[in-house]
Amino acid sequence: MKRAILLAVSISALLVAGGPAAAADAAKGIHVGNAGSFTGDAASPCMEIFHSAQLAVDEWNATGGIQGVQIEHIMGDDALDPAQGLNVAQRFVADERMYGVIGPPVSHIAQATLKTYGRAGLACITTAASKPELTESGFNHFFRVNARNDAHGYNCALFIQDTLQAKRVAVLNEKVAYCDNMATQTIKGLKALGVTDIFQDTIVAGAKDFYPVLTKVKNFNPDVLFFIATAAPDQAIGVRQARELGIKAIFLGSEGARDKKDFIEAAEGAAEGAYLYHFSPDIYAIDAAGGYVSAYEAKHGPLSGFGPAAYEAMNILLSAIDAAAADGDITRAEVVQHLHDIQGYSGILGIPITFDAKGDLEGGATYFFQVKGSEFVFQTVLTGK
Amino acid sequence: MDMFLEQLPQQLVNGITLGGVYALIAIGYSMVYGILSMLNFAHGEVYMIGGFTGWWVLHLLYRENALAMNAVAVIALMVVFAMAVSGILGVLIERVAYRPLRHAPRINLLLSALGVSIFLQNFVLTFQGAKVRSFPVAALVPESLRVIQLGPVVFSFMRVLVIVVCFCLMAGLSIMIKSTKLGKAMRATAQDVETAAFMGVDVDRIIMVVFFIGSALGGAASVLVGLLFTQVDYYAGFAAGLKGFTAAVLGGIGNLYGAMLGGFVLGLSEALAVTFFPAAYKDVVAFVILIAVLILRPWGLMGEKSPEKV
Amino acid sequence: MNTTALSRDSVRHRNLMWLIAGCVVLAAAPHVMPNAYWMRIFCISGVYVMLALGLNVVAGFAGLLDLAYVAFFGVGGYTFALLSSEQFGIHLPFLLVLPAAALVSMVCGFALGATSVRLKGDYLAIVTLAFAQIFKLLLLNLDRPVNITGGVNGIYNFDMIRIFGLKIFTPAAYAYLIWGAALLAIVGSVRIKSSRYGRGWQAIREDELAAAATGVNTAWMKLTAFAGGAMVAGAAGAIFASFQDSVFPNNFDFQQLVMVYCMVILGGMGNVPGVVAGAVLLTILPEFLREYGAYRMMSYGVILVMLMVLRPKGLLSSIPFLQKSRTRPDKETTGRLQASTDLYYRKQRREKSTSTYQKGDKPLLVLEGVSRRFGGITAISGLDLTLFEREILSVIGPNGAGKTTLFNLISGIIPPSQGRILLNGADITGHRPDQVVRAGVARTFQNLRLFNGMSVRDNTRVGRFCRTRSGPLSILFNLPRHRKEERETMERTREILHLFGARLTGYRFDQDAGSLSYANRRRVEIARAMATGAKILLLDEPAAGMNPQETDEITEFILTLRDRYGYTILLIEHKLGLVRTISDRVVVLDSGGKITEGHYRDVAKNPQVIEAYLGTRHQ
Amino acid sequence: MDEQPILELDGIDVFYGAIQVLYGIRITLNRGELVCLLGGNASGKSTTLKTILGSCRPKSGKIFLNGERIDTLPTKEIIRRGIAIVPENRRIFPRMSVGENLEMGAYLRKDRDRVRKDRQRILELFPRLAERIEQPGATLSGGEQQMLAMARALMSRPDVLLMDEPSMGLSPRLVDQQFDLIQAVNKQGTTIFMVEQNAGMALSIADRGYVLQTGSIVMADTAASLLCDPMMREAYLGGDAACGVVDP
Repeated sequence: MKRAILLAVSISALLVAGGPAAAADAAKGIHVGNAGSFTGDAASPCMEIFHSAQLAVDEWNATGGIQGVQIEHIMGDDALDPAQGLNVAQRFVADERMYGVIGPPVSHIAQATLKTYGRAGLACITTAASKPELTESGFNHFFRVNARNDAHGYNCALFIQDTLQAKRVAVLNEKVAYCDNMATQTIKGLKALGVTDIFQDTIVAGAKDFYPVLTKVKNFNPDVLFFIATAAPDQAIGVRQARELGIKAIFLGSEGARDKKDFIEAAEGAAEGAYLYHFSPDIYAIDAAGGYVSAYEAKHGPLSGFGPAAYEAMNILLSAIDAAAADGDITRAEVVQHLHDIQGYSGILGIPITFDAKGDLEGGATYFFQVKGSEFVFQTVLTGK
Repeated sequence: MDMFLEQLPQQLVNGITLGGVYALIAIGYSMVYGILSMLNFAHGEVYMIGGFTGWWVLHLLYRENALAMNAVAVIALMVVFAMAVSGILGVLIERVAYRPLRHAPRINLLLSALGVSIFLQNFVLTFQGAKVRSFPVAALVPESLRVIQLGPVVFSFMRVLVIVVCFCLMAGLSIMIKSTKLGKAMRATAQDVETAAFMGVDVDRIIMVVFFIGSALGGAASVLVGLLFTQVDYYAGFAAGLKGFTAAVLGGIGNLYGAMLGGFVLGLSEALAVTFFPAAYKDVVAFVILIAVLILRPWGLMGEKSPEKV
Repeated sequence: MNTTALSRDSVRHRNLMWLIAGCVVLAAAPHVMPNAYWMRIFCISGVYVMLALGLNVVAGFAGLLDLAYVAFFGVGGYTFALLSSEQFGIHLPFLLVLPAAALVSMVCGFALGATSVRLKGDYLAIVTLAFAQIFKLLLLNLDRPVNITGGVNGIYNFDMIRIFGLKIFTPAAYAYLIWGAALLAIVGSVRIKSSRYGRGWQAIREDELAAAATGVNTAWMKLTAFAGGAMVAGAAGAIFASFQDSVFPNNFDFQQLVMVYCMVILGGMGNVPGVVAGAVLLTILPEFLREYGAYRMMSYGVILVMLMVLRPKGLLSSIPFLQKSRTRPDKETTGRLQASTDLYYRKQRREKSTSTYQKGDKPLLVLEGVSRRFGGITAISGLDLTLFEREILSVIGPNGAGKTTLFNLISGIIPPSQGRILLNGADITGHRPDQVVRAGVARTFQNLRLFNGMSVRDNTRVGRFCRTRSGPLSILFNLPRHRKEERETMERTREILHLFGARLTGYRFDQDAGSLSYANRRRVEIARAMATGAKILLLDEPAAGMNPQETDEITEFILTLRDRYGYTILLIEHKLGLVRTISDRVVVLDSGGKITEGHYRDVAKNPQVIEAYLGTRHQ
Repeated sequence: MDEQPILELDGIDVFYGAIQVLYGIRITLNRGELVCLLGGNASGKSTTLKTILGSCRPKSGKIFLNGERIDTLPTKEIIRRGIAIVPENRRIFPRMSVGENLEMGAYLRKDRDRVRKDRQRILELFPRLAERIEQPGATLSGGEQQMLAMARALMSRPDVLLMDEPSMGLSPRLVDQQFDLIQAVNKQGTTIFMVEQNAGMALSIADRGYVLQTGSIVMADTAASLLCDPMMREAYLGGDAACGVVDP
């Protein structure tokens, strides 16, 4: 018995002590949280978000932190479970030195925790949650550096109808909030634009065999296949298997596909000519992002699409905290206010960032790329309307 | 209806080839169940780690530009390493997490297996990252071989390979279990551990061997499936495990032919479900079939009914 | 008698003290929480206590490996969500929605139980897992074409809970609501565990077939376990949904299920205080590890394996007051096992005389042309058999003659392929084992099938199951009817066990049946059969594995059963001494048919019997 | 006969956890003998057999087979050195054929030719088994299963054959048959150590007997003397057995 307890305790202790973010003395310090699903199904993009935000924090700390105080970046893992997301939220809210949070990146967890953060007035900057309702609830603490689904959806519909000249469209989406809502909004947009020959079905992420559903798509014989999945690997399989089956339609991928290694390389040629949309310009083409990209890739391997926004969001958050700290003390309300005050912040995303009254990214532009060789070549940018 | 009929031939092919994948995973499950009558929940993770091993081998060869080697040799090398690593891991798991529980209630064994599964999954997540690893298969198998068009039907070389390997394995294993001394010792141990020990069978060793073989099969399956779907990631074990073990149970767990049959039934039912329903319901159909089969034949399609001795 | 009555009072007293202490602590807790975060953890742990206690009913008490359990949590949550939000514009009051959620969940539990009642062990686990997966997929996909569940977006923004005008929206109010419900679950668990239901479930967990043969309606009891667990989960789900103010499919994931199982296992299956402690512990512990992502999950895995390997009965099973006492005075004081019989035991030499009692002429149990085939093999063919009132009839025959099959047919474990079985003139062909027991025929087993993890007293009390009626409600509210039945059960149990003298009473009363000597286990099995109130006992090799002296003793006891208590006895036995001594008649079976029947003297001379069974030395 | 004993247990103590179940057991078997170990339930009879086979480990004491110490060897090695067992309730492998069951008996033997010869010889001894060589064990009748268990044990050419409760659950005729068989095998030179509850029957064919009581040997004598011992008759022989005459 004693042996068991001892063992359990010592293992927990070991894990606590040896964990990646071993807690420093918390007596003094500025805390910023990172709420996300770092274990479970969505761990891959979330870890990229965490590492990128950590890079930003490290850079700030290296230059003396904020007012000479080091910043501590705290992971709050919800394991993709909204109830645990609330535990994280309450914990961050209860932490008196917590002045801002990056995330949650998953829409339904952002939804579940919205009120908790909102009531406490703790600023949250999400980098991926794009469900429109999140900024429509009357709270002013919630910001996003990514565009909303409804803007993207309409832009994609426009791209499909206008640029790609499609009459028949197949939409396949993964059954998670982001992708599902994206599909809904796009179809809404397509219908508004007069495209009515639409086939829609779902894929299961991680299933790796899309032959059955793609056979259905082939049978429908669309002009464009809009393939909406969170992660690049699933899209690589999608485009590859679509080509294997002999589907001739133009392949339009979603944000997550902007990943050279996991999409272009992984598809081994099948992705050639495929299109995809993204909320920001090509990260590799932006000079300002060079430092970040090389720092990240040196440490954690190739980037997919989720990291840059997190790096940017953390920098924005820290500069807001910095501004709030100018008068000697920081309050959460000040941080929120300073975030609203930001005008045309120019970081690594290549777009000036300004939040509107609701906290949404002003503009809501959608960038379209085409795969040529091993590069994503910028095609056009659509801003709705 | 025409629409359905048109895609039917392709969907049947899809179903059979997907079934081959499930069958391949199910065989490993069934092996272990046959001897210890336990659901090895960790099998999915062993499978996943086998896939990673295969990927590393390929990756290293790729980096050393050794891919000029014969593709068959490369695949063989991947399979061998994956089998070795998975096999050893299986033996290790048995030793640490199952052997001390051999006389404990079933539920304890089940939960211990679950614990192993959670640990391994997050172990890989920590040390390998959440990133999906892609297999550069184009360098191994030329495009012309990879995709074969036969009338209205498309299938790929790897899919055929999976099915062929599946049948070979099943034949080989059946012969091994039926006729070799080791196989007989395995059966004896499965039927009566204590008596088998009294015949001079080293029961611990036999169980170890079974775990090795079962896990190694998982590793081999993982490499083949990795080459087929071109990817492996730390979460692959869960999905594969769930389907593999559904297939094994459907066919009658502990029975190798059953595992194969179960795999094909599951694969076909999924493909046909996608044909007639929204794709999101394919798993619903698969599980409904499982439930229906078990309610009508609680011992699975080909499993042996073992009436309770009164 | 007096001392036990006293101790029962003191137990009740102690329980009440615990309850009051618990209430005080819980009432004070919300006011001493350091911040909203810990308040939330406090509330969530209450939800998990409920969840774990519900699972404890299914998996702990009844031993059913229900992997769909978390789906019932979801059913409760979504029922609340649909009846208390804008989703369909339905805004029912909480006091209506909570029971509705529990009820819907219970009905689902019933349905699940009904489909899988035939399945056991791993297969049950798999089918329920499949149900859980289907449930999750439906939650995810029932947003098209008609939006019911909200799909991946879930349902959110619920009505505020009002209980009699009292608004529940502060964390403290939730804490009271949640822990109030959890407290009800705890009290309910404790009560039901020590009731006929609790014992029935435990019997099923220990040995389903034996439970059925002891008069427990196993199918129904399994259903009630599923439904009961589901009901608690449903209620927990509704409260949880309101507390979270939203529901999403991810709330009801497989990981959640694993977590709840860990709580139950950690506390020790079936151990109510342990499970409560396990739930609280496992809610708090992970909070300290939340910053460590994958390391947290890794340590989970390791701890789970270590727990199973090192403390298979639960971490808390070694804390004394949570543990059932398992002392064996005879072992502990001397350090060595005492034999069940003493070598120099002076047995009462019984005069060699047949019973003065003559059997009655009234046929009690009649088999008419009963046959049973298994596949192509006929185990029993066209057997006619009559058992007269207060008769001792022995069935003998070579191995594989169909003797045990005969018992299985009479006791309803397998139905006959042909023929009729009449009890007191009433047709009982095809009745379930528990119905047969209630009609008045109880049995023992050749290979001993006791509920090994239960005490001698509880083993016997399970026998009373079929003679008691209290439903879950009268148990939960401890109504007079239930109290009266419990008292009667206890008295009858005591009476029966006292028939066996010191062998089954005294300290052995509370000893686990599994720790008794072989002969004593045989005795407990007979006691259990007697407790069912049956008038006909089927004894399958009652003297197997007993030495001559014990055999004499059991022989005598069987005679007493008839002579003094008027039992009618059908027995299978290989020990010819016993058969010869006590049988009024003997029936000889061979290959499923009757060779002959009659008095032992005559039967033993029958050449066919000698050829098939006795061999030449025994004529 | 100052020959060294074939099997010797020298002061064996066995514990299950903290509970001692065997106390200084001393048993010797000489070559060719048929010795029985009598005792009630839970007296430690099966534990004694398990200890000889190495599936229980003695805390103190030694076991010698042909003069070689075996109590530290794994089960497999003990069996290789010449011990075989007919387990309680026969325990044949139900889903293996009769032939395979026999093969399992010879599992450790490497001398294939002689195994084949032994198999021939044993099948001649049990013609019923030869007829059913392809049938799964579960389909055999009680008597045939009993033969198979015996034949399986003999396939390893044991020096010492252990028998655990050979009469348990058998009808009187089969019990007779069983004991005849045991006697026959013993006559052919196999040393037999038999654990049995049916004291009368066992002593009627045995050379010597030991009586085990709560883990200690309380009596050890020739079968004939045990049969006439008053205490023995009182406790184990049902009292009314005539001295020297068997009554089960």
